[in-house]
Amino acid sequence: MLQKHANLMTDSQPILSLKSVRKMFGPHAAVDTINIDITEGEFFTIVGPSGSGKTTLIRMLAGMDQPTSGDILLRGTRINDLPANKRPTCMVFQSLALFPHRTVGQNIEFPLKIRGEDPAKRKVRALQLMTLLRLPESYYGKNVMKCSGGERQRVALARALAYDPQILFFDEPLSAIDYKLRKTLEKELKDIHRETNKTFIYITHSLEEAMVMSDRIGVMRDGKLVQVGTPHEIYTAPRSRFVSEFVGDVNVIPVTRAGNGRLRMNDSGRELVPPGKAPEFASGHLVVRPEYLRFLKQTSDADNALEGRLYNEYALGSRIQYQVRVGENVFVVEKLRQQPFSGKLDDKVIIGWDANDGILVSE
Amino acid sequence: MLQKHANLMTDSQPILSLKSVRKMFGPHAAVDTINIDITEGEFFTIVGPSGSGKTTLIRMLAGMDQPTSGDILLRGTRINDLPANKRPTCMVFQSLALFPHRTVGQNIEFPLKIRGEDPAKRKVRALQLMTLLRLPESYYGKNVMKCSGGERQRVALARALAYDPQILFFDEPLSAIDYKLRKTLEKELKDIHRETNKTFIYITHSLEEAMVMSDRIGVMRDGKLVQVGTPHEIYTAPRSRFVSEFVGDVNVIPVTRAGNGRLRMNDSGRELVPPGKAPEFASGHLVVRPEYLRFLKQTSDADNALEGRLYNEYALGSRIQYQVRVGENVFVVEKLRQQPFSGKLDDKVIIGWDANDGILVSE
Amino acid sequence: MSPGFRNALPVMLFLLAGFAAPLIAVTWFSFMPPRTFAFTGTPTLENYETIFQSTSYISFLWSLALAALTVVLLALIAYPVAYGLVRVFGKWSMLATLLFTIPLFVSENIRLYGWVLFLIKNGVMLGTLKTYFGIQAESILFTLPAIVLGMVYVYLPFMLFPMTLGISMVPQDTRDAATDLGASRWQVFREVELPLSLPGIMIGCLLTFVLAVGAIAEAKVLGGQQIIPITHDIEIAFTYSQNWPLGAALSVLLMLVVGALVVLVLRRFDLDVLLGRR
Amino acid sequence: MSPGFRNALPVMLFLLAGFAAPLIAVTWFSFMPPRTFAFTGTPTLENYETIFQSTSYISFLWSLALAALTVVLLALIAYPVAYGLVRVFGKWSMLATLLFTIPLFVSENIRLYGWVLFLIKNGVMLGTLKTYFGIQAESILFTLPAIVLGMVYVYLPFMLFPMTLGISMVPQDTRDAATDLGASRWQVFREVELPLSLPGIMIGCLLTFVLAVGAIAEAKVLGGQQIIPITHDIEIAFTYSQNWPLGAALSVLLMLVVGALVVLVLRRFDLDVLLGRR
Repeated sequence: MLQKHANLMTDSQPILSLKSVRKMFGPHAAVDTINIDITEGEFFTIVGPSGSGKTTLIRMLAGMDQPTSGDILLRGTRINDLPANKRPTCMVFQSLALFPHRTVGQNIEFPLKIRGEDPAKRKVRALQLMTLLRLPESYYGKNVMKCSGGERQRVALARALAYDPQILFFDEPLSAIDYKLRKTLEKELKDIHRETNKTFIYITHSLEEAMVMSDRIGVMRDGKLVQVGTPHEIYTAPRSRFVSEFVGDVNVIPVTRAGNGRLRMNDSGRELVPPGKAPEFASGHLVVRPEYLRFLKQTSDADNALEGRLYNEYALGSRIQYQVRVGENVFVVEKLRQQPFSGKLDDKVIIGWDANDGILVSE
Repeated sequence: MLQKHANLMTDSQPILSLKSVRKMFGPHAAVDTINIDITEGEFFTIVGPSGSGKTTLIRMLAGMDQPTSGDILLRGTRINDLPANKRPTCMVFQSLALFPHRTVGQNIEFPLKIRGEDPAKRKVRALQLMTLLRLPESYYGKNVMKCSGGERQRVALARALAYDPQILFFDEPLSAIDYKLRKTLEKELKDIHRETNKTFIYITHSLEEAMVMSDRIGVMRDGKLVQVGTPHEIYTAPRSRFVSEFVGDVNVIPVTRAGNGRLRMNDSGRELVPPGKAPEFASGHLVVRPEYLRFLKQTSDADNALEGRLYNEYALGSRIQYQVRVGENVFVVEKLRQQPFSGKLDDKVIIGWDANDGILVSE
Repeated sequence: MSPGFRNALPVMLFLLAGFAAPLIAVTWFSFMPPRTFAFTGTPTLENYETIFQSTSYISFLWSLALAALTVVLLALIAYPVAYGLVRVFGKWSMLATLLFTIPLFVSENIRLYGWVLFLIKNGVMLGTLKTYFGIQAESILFTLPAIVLGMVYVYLPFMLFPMTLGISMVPQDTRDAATDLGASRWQVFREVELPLSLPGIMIGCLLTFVLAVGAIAEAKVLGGQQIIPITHDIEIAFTYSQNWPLGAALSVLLMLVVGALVVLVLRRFDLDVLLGRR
Repeated sequence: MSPGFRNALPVMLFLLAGFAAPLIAVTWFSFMPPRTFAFTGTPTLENYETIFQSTSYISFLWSLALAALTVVLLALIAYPVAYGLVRVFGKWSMLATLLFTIPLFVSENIRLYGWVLFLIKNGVMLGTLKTYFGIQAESILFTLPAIVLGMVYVYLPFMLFPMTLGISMVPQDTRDAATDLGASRWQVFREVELPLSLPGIMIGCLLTFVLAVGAIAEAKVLGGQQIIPITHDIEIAFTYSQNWPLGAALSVLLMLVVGALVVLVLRRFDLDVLLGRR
């Protein structure tokens, strides 16, 4: 992987620390004992399905909610009780929360007006930010509700930057935007992160989005942070079935540890060769990503092989996925479009993988 | 590619033919002179950005709108003026349009009730369809608004199937559903198409969705059908810049035909080797997909090579994208995660591609 | 005690004091001896006995019958109009809605006097017929039809607006889907449109019924004392005959009758069931 | 001619006939000679001259002043209540709203008589004070404060509902964002909450003003003829003095004054601008 930010490598004090942060709604823990340290200048993304508590978490970080227990430290200072308007942090909302009765300029200048800066200075700063975010200068006097989706996105970000926060929070700001524009804005956001050098904390339910932008990713489930790591770590070394399935299409095989150190498939009893660095456990799941599965000429061509029938194929742009029925189960094999598989539907096929391409998870 | 349906190969009469179908809204042509033949049993998807006229088109096919001119033929019979309730076709709406005051069973039985079938027979058929769509039998008496998003989807499809239509239309039924469930439902829908052997006509703005499910895809733009073909044809041989960009990330290079048969890049004047089967034209675009671009040791390692600086990298699950700045332009290079590129940000790099991996389009 | 409740408490006490006060006063006075003006007398049922022995039940019946007739007529008139506003008129709906709304800005009494001028012998309508067409017709003024006309006229917007809302809440897609599944226009109406717009219709009927039972001006101005609704009896008790406890007792009975009817209808047509919420 | 217009035409004609008829009749009659009952007289401005030479302007001013005072008091009372209903009371809002709604199901006159019984000397309030606490106080009944109390009481829901709607239309996110950008509670209110809820406030004010100008029962029942609003003058002209053309002319003037005010306010506070639509 490329080395992204020199300051990620220094072991200076974290800009934001969460110590056993919990939030109870009645008897239910929406956020359950979370510990993270966020490094200055980092792009940190919290990803999880809806209801996993990520919005509650970010609202506590922004000061719109108070944790039931635990501490939130900003550069070592406890800020649990500091209200949102006193925190040097700012949030871009899912709804964007623009002020519909104001112009683009007035929206961007809002935090400066609140701070009592004089109008001339305010305008200079607003135009600066509009240039940074590629908004034409003529938009300064335009009503914000007349802007397109992508433009509003940029106004919201400019307004947050005008506050000059030490940390910027993002609450799924791209989720309502259509696919093509979202892809463009994801890349723009990463560029802005690079240009401003601020700490970004982003939440989303889309791991695809998280992978594209983040330096580190934290995966949330049922209020708990189940894994934290770089996109590469999350993708190649998921620590649970949940994380592996969240990242993309995977083949999950329930297995039990056999006496000879091998794995036994729970349904067919067939024995499999485990990956080299396998954790100790009695039963769990073997995860094999579709791009590591191959079509074989004969069963001896790979460490592990299974026989089945070709059931379906799906085109995915540069890749093609094949579904193979093995007994009751369906396996997914992914090939590049340049090297497609030439079988016919319902043909008998052999699929296999090298032992070290499998990932063993105990859950 | 696999051979999908034997009946696609016979040259029997098309089940649905559109002959110069036009729909005017005032002076504006929402649907502009469309000609297609849909084969019996086909899964045909019309894909286009919002406002491209695809909803207007499908509403005319379903009988909810009349074309201004042109003919719609069902097995050779003109059905322009046949109202929706007399056509042997049925639509699954984007909103699903379930009857909120009815149970799951009553929703599915609605077309049978309208037809005057007796209650006992209706229930047998409804339960059959619920089994086909993996809805538990206990849902029969459940209020349809208490079902989850995926379940409602299945109820809407079951209701449409209860009508026993010759053609099923789908108006972006998956667009409001979150990513993971959508992926599952896409595959389920393809399975149902296979099991029922009905003709499916699907519209969507997501080419990803279209690629996964369809036998053939028609791409719409500004009311016109700009290209029709299999997913493979659309992906590997787009006929215009619009189609190539719609399919995914691409590198588009504006070029002019030089005297020596080569191509000249409009911005830098550098000469490029054109693909073997290049159409005749004076100026246009050379399209190169990111997975066909390679990092080179030296410029002579490929037919075409460009020098630039590594600008950014994005993780995309099984693949990694690199942005390379060449002069004013940014090129995207895609590599598999198993074989990442080991450069550092801002390094000088050489990228290149083989002449035949480029696609020339005149628009 | 939740903070919501703690904050709501003073407002609710203020409401109970401010809004319940007159109702409590009326109820209390209905048990005072007849023709007294103090609230300190010994409670008695005398006023209620007087009412049950009198012919007041005729006024009650007139009020209820007039209100019921008004609601039925309003439902028949307003449904097609509301349907047109939502489905047919397109951009002309705005103008039509405005035409319905503007008269509401004019005091009800003025509009009723307008009807008197319009309907009276030698007034706008009959005068025109007589002068220009030589037709001599009887005026309907000061008869039952005039009262009903006035009530329908005054309460039409209160039926129309909830109905329009109810009909507009039926999604176009749902109607299209029913047609697409083979339903004829009539089947779409019966199976989808009517059940889904029923909440709006019911609210309109309840609202206009309650308003119409409490109406007094229409009967006074257009009915010319031909018909005495119960509200008129109450007014007389409070003013000319200065028998406040009797007026209070009549008021209590009216509230009980209307309240019972409303509860009955609401239980019969459970709104949640209609809206498909369970 | 669009199909929408073709279908809307009969309904609009019916509306013009049904709804404009009384207004046209009133306008026409206002130009008839005084004390006539036929519409065929020679048009004259005599009624308007009579009004301008009389002291009717006092009634006009009373009506406008009473309505203005009512609107101001209502705005001050209703805003905090509406704010509480939307933002503070949580699940108790439903109950509080119900308490506001129930009295609307009781005829207005009955509720006003209830206030008389409550306020009168030896009535519920003063009687209690005297009997149990030995305090002797003057009744406010039949004075200006009683009329204002009655108007505020009767029209509170009509101010409260649009205001509640207006406040509930301000998104929570927008308020959170303002706070997050450094604004204090007061700045959030002034910069975001108030401008965004202004349409609801304006509609409430207009509605209650128009209703209050047309009010007559409050002054009659609670004011005991101490104050004569213009609606009372009109009623007298139509009934006791049997001078219909004069009543019609007064009505026309009232409609003109109210109409002019409404147009003026609507132009001043362009709703589209307030809503940020342009």
